[in-house]
Amino acid sequence: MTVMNIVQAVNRTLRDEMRRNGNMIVLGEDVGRDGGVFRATEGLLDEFGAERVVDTPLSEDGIVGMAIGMSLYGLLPVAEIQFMDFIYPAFNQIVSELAKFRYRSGGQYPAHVVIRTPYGGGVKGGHYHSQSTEAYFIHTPGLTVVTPSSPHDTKGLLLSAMRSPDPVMFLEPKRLYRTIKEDVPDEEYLIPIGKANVVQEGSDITLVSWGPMVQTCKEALPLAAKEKMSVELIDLRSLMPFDIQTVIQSVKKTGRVVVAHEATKVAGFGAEISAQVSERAIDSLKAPIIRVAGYDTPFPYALENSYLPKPERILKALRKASSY
Amino acid sequence: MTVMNIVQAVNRTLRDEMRRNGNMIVLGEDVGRDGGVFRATEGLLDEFGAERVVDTPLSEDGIVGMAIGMSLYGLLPVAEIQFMDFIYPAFNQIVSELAKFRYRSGGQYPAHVVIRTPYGGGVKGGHYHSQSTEAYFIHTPGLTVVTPSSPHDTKGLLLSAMRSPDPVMFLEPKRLYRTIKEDVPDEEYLIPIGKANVVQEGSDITLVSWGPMVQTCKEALPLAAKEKMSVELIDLRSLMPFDIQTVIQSVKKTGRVVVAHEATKVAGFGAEISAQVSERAIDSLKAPIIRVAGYDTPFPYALENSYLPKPERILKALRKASSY
Amino acid sequence: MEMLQVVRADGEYDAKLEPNLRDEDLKKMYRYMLLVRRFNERMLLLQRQGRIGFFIESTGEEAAQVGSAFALARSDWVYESYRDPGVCLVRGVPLKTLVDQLMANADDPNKGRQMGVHWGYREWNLVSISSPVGCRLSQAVGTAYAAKFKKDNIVCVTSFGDGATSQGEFHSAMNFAGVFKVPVVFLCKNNQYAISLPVRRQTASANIAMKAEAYGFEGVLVDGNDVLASYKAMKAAVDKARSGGGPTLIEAVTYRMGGHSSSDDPSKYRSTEETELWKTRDPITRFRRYLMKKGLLTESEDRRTLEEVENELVSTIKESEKVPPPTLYSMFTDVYAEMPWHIKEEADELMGEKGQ
Amino acid sequence: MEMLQVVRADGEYDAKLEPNLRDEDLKKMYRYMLLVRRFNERMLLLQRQGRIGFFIESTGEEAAQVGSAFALARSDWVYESYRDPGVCLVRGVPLKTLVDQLMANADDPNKGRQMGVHWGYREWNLVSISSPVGCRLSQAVGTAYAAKFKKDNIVCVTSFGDGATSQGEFHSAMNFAGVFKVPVVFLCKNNQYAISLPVRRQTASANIAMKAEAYGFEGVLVDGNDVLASYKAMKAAVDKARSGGGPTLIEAVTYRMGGHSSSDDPSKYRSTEETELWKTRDPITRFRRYLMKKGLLTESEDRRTLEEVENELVSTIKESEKVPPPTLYSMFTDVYAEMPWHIKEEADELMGEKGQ
Ligand SMILES: Cc1ncc(C[n+]2csc(CCOP(=O)(O)OP(=O)(O)O)c2C)c(N)n1
Ligand SMILES: Cc1ncc(C[n+]2csc(CCOP(=O)(O)OP(=O)(O)O)c2C)c(N)n1
Ligand SMILES: [Mg+2]
Ligand SMILES: [Mg+2]
Repeated sequence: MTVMNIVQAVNRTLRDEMRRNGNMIVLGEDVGRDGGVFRATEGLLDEFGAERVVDTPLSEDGIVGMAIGMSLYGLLPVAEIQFMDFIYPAFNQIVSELAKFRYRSGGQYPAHVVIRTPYGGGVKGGHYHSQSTEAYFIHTPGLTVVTPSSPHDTKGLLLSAMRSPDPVMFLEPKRLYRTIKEDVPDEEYLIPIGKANVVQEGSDITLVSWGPMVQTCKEALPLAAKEKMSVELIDLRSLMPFDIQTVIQSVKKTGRVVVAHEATKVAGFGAEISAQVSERAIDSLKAPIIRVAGYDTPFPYALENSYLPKPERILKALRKASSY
Repeated sequence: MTVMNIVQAVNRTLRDEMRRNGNMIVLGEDVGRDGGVFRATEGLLDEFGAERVVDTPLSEDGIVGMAIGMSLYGLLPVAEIQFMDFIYPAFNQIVSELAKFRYRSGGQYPAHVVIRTPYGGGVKGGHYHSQSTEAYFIHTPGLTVVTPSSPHDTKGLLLSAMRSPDPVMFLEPKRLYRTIKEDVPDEEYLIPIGKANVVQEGSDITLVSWGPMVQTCKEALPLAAKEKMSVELIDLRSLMPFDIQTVIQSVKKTGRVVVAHEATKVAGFGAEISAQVSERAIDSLKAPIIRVAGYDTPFPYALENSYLPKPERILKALRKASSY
Repeated sequence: MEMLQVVRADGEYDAKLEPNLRDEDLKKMYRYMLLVRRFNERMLLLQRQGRIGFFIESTGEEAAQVGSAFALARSDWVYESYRDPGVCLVRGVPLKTLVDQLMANADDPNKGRQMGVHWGYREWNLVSISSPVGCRLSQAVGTAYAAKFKKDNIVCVTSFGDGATSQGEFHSAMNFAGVFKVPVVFLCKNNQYAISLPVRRQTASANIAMKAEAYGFEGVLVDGNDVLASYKAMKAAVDKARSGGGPTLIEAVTYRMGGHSSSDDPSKYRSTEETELWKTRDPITRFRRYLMKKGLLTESEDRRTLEEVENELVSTIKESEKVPPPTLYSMFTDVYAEMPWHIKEEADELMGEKGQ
Repeated sequence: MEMLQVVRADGEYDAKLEPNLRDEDLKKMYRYMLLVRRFNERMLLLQRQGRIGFFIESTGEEAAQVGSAFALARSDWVYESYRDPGVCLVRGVPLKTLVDQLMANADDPNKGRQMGVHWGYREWNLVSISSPVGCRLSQAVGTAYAAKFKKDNIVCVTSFGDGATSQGEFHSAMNFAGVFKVPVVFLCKNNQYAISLPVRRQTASANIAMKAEAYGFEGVLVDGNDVLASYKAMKAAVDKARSGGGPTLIEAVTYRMGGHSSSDDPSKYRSTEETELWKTRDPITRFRRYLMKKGLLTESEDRRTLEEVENELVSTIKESEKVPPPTLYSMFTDVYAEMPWHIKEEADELMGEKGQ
C-alpha cells in the first residue's frame, strides 16, 4: 500500500505498465522533459527514453492520428491531451477514425489507443480549461469511456483501459488530481470496465454520478443523512459501456433517482441515465428523475463557484426527489 | 406557390436572401461552378459572382474559421459542409469558437454563421455519408440547431436561421432532398426557431420526432390508425432551443410517449426529450418512454436498410407504449 | 522544380533514366495497367446498371498506382486511397476481393461495412480506407514510427489527392514526419481536381512537391502518367526511407480522366479541350508505345492480354455476384471486441423481429 | 533567409535601415515597452499574491508587440495573442481595462467570462482571444476577406506563437490566405518555446518564415527583439496588404524570458546559459542604448519614465481592485442573443436560491 493522489496514481500506473509492456508508448504535448503540465508523466522520460515518451509538436490531430497508426502496427500508445478542451482538433481522428477502425475493417484493424485527458472545472480555468464533454464520446459507438473518482479507482481503471482491446477515452477529474489521497495497493489489480461502484448503500434515493462529481456527492451524503434520507450513491466509473443493471436494481429498491454531473445539462449523459431508468423501471418510480448538472452556458470564469454543482444543490435535489 | 422539393427550397431561399442582403456570402467545397454536390447552390455563382459564392479549398476548419471572421466583420456567411460526416475537422471552430464568441466576449463579438449540412442515411452512403450527430451540437451551449422535414419548413426555417443573430446549425435531411415535393409560397415567411409543429393531433400517444425521421413517422400514422391508435405527431423542427412546452402539453393529454430519431440511441437527443418528460410530467405517464433510434453501431453499408428505423419499428413502439 | 520523366508521351525515352527492371516486370506492369483500366470501366458500368452501389474510378491514374506499388516490398505498409485499386492488385489482392468489396458481400474481408472503393486488407498491409479526406496521413506517420521503433525494416506509404493537401491533417502529418524523421513516403496524386476545384485554386503554391521544404524534407515532382518515372521516384523514396533517410513527399502529376465519382458530371466545370489534351498523355498508350519500341510487346500480344483481362473480369464479376450479402447479425459485431449489453439488446431485438 | 535587423544588441544601428519615425514616436515606443515590462512584472506578482487568478507574461517580447502595433492603422483589425498586452495598449486600450480583465471584474468588457490574458475589445478592433492554439488564424483570413469584399481599406493582423504553426488550423489559414489573396498579416512571434518544447523540435524546417512559400506568398524573418525592425517588417507587410498585394508571414525571432505561464517552471527544460545569452539581447536595453546614442533619452528621463509607469500601474491596480465582480445573473446572458427558456429556468432557479 502506498498513499497517493490521483495524479500520482496515473503516474505510477503508467510507469508500471511501461515496465511490463515494452510496446507501450506515451505521447503528447510536454509529456517528456516537462513531465506533463499536471506532472502525470513525470520521470517517465528518464526511465524509458525519448522513443517511448514522446514530446510531440503542438497538434492534437497529429497526436491521435499518430497514435492510431502506432496501434495498428502493434504498439500500445497512451496519448495525453493536455486539457479535454483542446481535444477538438483531434475530434475527427477520434470519432471518424479511432472509433470506427475495427468496425469498418470488419475486425481486421482494431485500433487500440488510450487517450488520457484531464477534464472538469474547479481550477479557475475558464471555459477552455474546465469543460466536461463526455457525452460527445459516449454518443460515438466504438469508443469506451471511463472516468475514475479516486486514486484507487484510477489505478485499476487505467490498467484495464490499457489492457482493453478497444479504444478508451480515459477522463481524469483534474480538480481531484491532488485533493484526494488514499491507500493504493502496490500490486496489480484491474477494475472491470462496465461495472459501477456502489459507494454507499441506501434505501430512499438512488444518486448516480461519475468523475469529479462523485466527490461532491460524497460531501452531500452526511447532509442528507442529517435529514434522514438514506441515499444509495452509485459511481458509474465507466460511462460506455455503462452499468445500467446496478442503477436499475437500486431504483427498484428506492423508487427515486437523482443524477449529478458537471457537464451542461441538455443532452448530457444524465439524460441517458434518466431515459434508461424511465424505459426500464417506470413503475418503480415514485418521483421525477432529477438532474443536477452544469448550467447550459459556456463554462464561466469569474463565477465558476456559482456554476459548479455544490453539495447543497445535490442536497436540494435529493430533498425534492424524496419529498415528491 | 411553386411546387418544389427540399433541395430546391434551399436553393431558392438562399437566392432570395442573397438578393435581399448584399452582405450574404455562400462558401464551401464545390458550391460555385459545380453548384454543390447536391445542387443546393446551383445558379448562385452565375447570379452573384465568385466573391459572394466562394469555392473554397478542401478544408472544413478553414471554411468555418473564415466564416466566423467574415461574420465578426459584419457579413452573413452561409457555409456548406458537404456532408455532416465531414464536419469534424471544423469541430474545434464550431464548439470552441463559433458557439462561444458572444459569451466569451461579453456580447462584444456575436458570431453569426449559418452552417448548412446534409445529414442522415438512406442514400447508400456507408458510415461517412449517413450519420446524424445532432446531439453533439445540441450539447454545445451557444449553438442553435434546426432541422426541417419538408420543403415548406425548409424555406421558413432557413430564412429564420439566416435572420437569427446566433450561429445556426442547419441540418438538411438529405434522404428527403428530392423525395418530397409540395407547394411552397413564393412570398417570404419565417417559421420561428424554437417552436414545434404538431403534424397530427391525437389523444393516445405522443410521437416526437425531427428531420428525416418525421417522414418515417408520417408513414407509420396510417398503420397506427388502422390499429385504432390516435397518435399525436410532433415535429420539433428546432432542436436547440427545443419546444418542450408543446411536448409536455401533449404528454399530459396522452400519457404515452415515443421518441423517434435516426441518430444512434445512447446519449442521443431522444434521451433529453425523455428526461425532460419524466422530469416534468411523470405523473401523467402511463407507460415507459420508448425511444426508436439508430442502433449503437457505426452506420453500416450493406445492411443500411435493416439499420434505419422503418415505419414498422415505430409502429411496434407505439403498440408497446399503448398496450403497457 | 524539375519533373522526373523517363518516357515521353510519344513513347520515346531517356535510356539513361530507365530504371533497372526486368522485362518480365515491365510486361507485368503493363498488364496491371490494362487490368486497372478495364476494371474501372467495368465497375462504372455495373454501377450504372445498379449492380453495385457506388464507384470511384481511377482512369488516367494507372501509371502512378502501378509504378509506385511496384517499388514496394511485400512487408511495407500502405495507407492507399480510393483511387488505388491498382496498388491493391499489385500487392496481391485478388481481383475478386476488390469486386466483393464493391458488392459489399459476405466474402468482403470488410464485411460489407463500407461504401465501394474503401479498400482494406490486413493480409496485404493495406490499411482500411475511410472517407474523410486527409486523416490517414498522420496514421501513416504513426505506423512508420512504430516500425522504426520495432526496428522492422519497412516503409509506410500513404497516397492521397491534391485536395487532401489543404486539410489541416496533411500539415500535422508532414510536420510530425519531419520532426520524427520516420520512414514514410507521402504520395500525392495530383490529378488536377478535387471534385470540381482545380488545383490552381486549391493552393497558391507553385506546385505541391515544394511544400515538403516547409517540413524539412525533400519533395519530388514526377510525371505520374509515366509508369517508369513513378516507379523510380517511389523506389528512390523508399530506399531512402529504409536506410534511415526519413520522409519524402512525391507529387505525381496526372489527370482524373473521368468524373470524380459515379455521381459526378465533370462537364460542368472543365472543358473538352482540357480532357482532350490529357488524352494525348494517356499513361497506357504511352507505356504501350514504349514497350513496342523496346520490342517487348506486339500488337497481337497486346490484344491477347486485353482479352485475358476481360475474361478475368467477366468471370470474377459472375463469381462475386453469387456471394450472398453479410448476415444481419454482422451489423452488430466488431463495434467493440466484445459486444456490450446495449448492442446485444438491440441485436437480439432485431434478430427476434426477423425470426418471427 | 536573412533576418532583418536595424539596431544591434549593443545599440549600434544601420542608419540606412532606420524607419521613418518621428522622435516623438520613438519615445512613445520606448515608454510602451517599459510599461509592458513593468505590467508583466506587477501582474505576475499579483498572481503570486492571489490577487489575480492566472497570468501569462510576455517579458522579452516587448519589441515585437510594440513595434508591430505601431505599424497599424486605428481601423485595422487585430487577432492578438495572450502575449500581446503591448498591442492592446498601443492601440489605445486603457491600462485599467487590461487589469479589469485580469481581475475579471464588472468593468471588464468581457464581463469576467474568461481567464486572464484573454483580451478582447470591440472598440479597438481587438478580437476576443480564446485558448485553443491556432484557431484564430483562419478567422483573421475571414475578416480580411470581408474587409476586401466591403472595399474597406483595412488590414487584418493575427499574432501567434511558434507552437501554433504546428496546428492544422495554421495550415488552413495560410492556404486560404494565399488562395484568396486577402489583406492579412500573420505575425509569428517565435519565442523559441511552446511551453517546454523548443522550436527545433516543433518543426524540422529551417525557420518559420519560409513556410509561407508553400502557400504562394512571402515570408519575412525579423529580429523580434529589435523594435524598429519589428515596426519596419510589419509596416512593409501592411502597406503591401493594403495595396492589394496579399498576405505576408512575419517571423519575429524573440525569446520568452519568463515561464510559459504563472503555472510553469522553465528550469525543468532549459538551461541558465540559454536564458543568460538571451538577456544580452534584451529588447528594452537595446532600444534604450539606441535612444541614448541618438540623444533622444537621458538617464534621468529614463528614470522619470519608469517612475511614471510605476505610478500608473500602482494607481490602476488600486482602482481595478475596487470594482465588484460581475453579477450572478451575468453568468446566464450572452449565450444567445435572447435567453432561451431552459437557461432562463436555470437562472431563475439560481437567483431564487440566492435570493432566499
Ligand atoms: C473531410 C472531407 N471533406 C469533404 C469530403 C468530400 N470529398 C470527397 S473526395 C473530395 C475531393 C478529393 O480531392 P483529392 O484529394 O484531389 O482526391 P481525388 O478525388 O482527386 O483523387 C471531396 C471534397 C470528404 N470526403 N472529406
Ligand atoms: C489546441 C491547444 N492545445 C494545447 C494547448 C495548451 N497550450 C497553451 S499555450 C501552449 C503553447 C503555445 O506555444 P506557442 O504557440 O509557441 O506560443 P507561446 O506561448 O510561446 O507564446 C500550449 C501547448 C492549447 N491552449 N490549445
Ligand atoms: Mg484530385
Ligand atoms: Mg512560443
